[in-house]
Amino acid sequence: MELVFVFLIVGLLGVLLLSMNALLGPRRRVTPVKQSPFECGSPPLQEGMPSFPLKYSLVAFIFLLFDVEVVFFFPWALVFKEMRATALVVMLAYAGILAAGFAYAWKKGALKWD
Amino acid sequence: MGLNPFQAAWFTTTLNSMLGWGRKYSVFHYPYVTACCGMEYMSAACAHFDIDRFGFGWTRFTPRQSDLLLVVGTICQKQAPILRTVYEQMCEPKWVIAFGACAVSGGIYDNYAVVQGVDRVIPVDVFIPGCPPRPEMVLDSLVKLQKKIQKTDQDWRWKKKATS
Amino acid sequence: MEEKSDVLSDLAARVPGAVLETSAPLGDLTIVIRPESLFEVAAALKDGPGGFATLLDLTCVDFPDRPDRFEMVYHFFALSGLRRLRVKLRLPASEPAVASLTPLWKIADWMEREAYDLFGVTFIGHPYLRRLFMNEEFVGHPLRKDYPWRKRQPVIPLRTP
Amino acid sequence: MTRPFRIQQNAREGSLLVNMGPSHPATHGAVRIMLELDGERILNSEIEVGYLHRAFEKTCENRTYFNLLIYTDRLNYVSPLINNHGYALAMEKLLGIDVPERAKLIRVLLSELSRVSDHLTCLAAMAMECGAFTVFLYNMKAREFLWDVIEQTTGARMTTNFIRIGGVRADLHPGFKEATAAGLRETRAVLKDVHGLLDKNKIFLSRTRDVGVMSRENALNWGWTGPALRSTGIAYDVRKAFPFGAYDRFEFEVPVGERGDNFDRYMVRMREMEQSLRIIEQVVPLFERSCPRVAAAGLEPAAAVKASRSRRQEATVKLSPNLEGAERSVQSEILSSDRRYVMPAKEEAYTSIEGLIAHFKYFMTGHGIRPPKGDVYSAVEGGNGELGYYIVSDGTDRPYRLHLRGPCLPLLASLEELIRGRLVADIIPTFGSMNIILGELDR
Repeated sequence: MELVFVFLIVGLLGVLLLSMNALLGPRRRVTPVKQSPFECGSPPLQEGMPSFPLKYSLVAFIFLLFDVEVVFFFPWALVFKEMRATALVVMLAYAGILAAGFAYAWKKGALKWD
Repeated sequence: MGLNPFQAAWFTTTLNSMLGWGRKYSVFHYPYVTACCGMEYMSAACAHFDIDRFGFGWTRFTPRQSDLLLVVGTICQKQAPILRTVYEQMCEPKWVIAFGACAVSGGIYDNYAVVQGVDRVIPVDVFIPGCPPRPEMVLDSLVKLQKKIQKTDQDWRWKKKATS
Repeated sequence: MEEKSDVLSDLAARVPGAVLETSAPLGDLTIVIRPESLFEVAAALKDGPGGFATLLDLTCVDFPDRPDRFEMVYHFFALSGLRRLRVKLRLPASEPAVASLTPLWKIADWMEREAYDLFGVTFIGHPYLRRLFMNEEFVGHPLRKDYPWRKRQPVIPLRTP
Repeated sequence: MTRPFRIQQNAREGSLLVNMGPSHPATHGAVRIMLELDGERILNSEIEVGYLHRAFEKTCENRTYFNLLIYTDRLNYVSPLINNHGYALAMEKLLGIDVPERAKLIRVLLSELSRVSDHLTCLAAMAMECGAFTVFLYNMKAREFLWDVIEQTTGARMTTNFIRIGGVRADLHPGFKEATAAGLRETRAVLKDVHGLLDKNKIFLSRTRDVGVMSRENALNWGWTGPALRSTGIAYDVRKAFPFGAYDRFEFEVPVGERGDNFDRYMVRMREMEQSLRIIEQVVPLFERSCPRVAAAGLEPAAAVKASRSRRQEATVKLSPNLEGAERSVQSEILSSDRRYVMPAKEEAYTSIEGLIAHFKYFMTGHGIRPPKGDVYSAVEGGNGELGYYIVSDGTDRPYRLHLRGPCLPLLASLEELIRGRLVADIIPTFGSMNIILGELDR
């Protein structure tokens, strides 16, 4: 029964938040100059954006990889007390594989910057 | 069609004054500094005279995040298009303060190179005379701007387009 | 001033016939040279015993009523002897052009662009002769005597407040 | 469309062209740096100036010698009094008049105060742009105390036009000693803090050490002068090389760096501030000897007005010496004795017909200061380097041509060479340490 209330409140909240902008915001005046990128006020020097050097995206991928790996450490740390030895072995294997991946990336020069 | 509740004068005026109150104490300003008034702006913005007491503390150097364009110093002919672009790239609602005699009216530079006043390039809300104006005059102009912000009413999206 | 003479004598030796007049108004040593010999004189000053290693300033003065209208004024500075030298040369009104000093001093690049921008004096051999201060579409050279003081050429159409 | 810039013409394929435009916080408002980037590395850059070209030289050709003094304040607006001093010296050299003793001392005192506030502002901006916001607030606080002294005497905090042709506008304010002492104490405290904050600060060192290095020959070739040239190791200071005013009477060293990078420019400016404070300390005691009577005897102005309501007052009114052009006795100590080029004292102007005519002719167009025909170049050690005035006069009361040798032009022209091949973040400290002031660069 109280499920209905939960859905009701969440739904209302969602609708309210979505419509808040339309309700309170001022009238938007969209002009072509407003759309153009802000380059300290001076006219842009070239049309469009050239391709970004690859090294930026490479660093991002590697970071994402190891960031997700760290997420799995948290539940492991909580439950470590009960399953002492097995938890350690499992986590070592898990971290070992990822460390191997990291060493591979390092040797391949993914982290070399300039 | 009949007078729906949103159109009722009472509702919009309270909403306007509430919005005005909320806006006037947290104005993010973009210091468009070019010349000598910049020195006086520095002393006005820093610890001694401190515009942060009035809520103008946050200097944003991008027009996207600022409500107030503080035009400080002389605007030359070559600078006019830059100023116009920066003004148009600001989000509504936006205000402009002309800081110093050169921004107000070209000041002592009445020659081929200087625009005689910023209001020839963009609409200006508050003018601060003085070359350079004393920091107290700057604080006074901020208070005047706050009164103006309190009184400007919001052009609501759901309201019929009253003005052009 | 004895060292004045050795600078001039060395100059006369290296670049014969270049120096037209020499004078020292208010103590500033000044020489007037022929416009074509500017580059040799500047090179001689830079490498000569005078040791004028710095091009302090380069400017132009407009005398509309004189036959040679534009007078270019160069200030050189010798750090070793703490001496300043003013070199003047006169250019005709029709098409004022003089050799560029950018190969000798890197700062001459901007100073010549400024003289070109405000006076219209062209510099032969300048890598990138473009207006320094005014915008590209500006018509005329503002610091000439015949350019009116308040003739504005707005870059964008200005609005009446 | 405007003709494409050089950087656009020979931009390499796939490199990013971006504007570090005129209204950028680090470019002090009006310099446009066009960068060609490969990722973060700068391949090529081009600088566009002229956004603050206020036609100073054309305006001076249409103003009399006396009136254009206000324009000299706005050249290097961070140290306005040094510009006044430079212009006044150039005119006195052209006119061939000399300045009394006390006026020279007042000029040295105010110029040094202005130089310290110039360096404080420059280092404040440079440190803030490198992230040290505290240094910005400390320096601004110290500058307020120095500006109090300047405001007390000249009446304005920044645009003073106090140093006139032939001397100074008025005598020092009677309370200048305490104000100067407070200013010195405050500045010394701030300097000690900033030394502690920045000198061995790892972030500041890695941002400024060996960044923007300039060799000596290259600096001379670029025409560098002032703290930037001294940071490369060449001890050239116009106050020592061509002593003007009363500078030869005070002993002060010329601090010199060794590698010519940003950190040396920072350190030279910090040392130079201490030297300027030393000069101020040597100047202040000299004022007693030159003019023991600080305020003229007589009735207080307010008391005189109240007393004169009841009956005529015979006693002379005691006027503060800081009042402009008050009595002949005060006037003779602060303005040169050559009557042709100096405004007569108010006492003469209001009591004798000759004084009135002299006052009228001094300000009448066509009659004021009319120097002899000829040209003169005279330079002064400004905040950023050699600030030279080249004045051509044709005998009328308006300069035929007045050209300013701005020390900032060579500094900015060499920026392209200093930042080529470095990262984008290196532009900010390099630009900040050179203290580019657009007022004297664009003129």
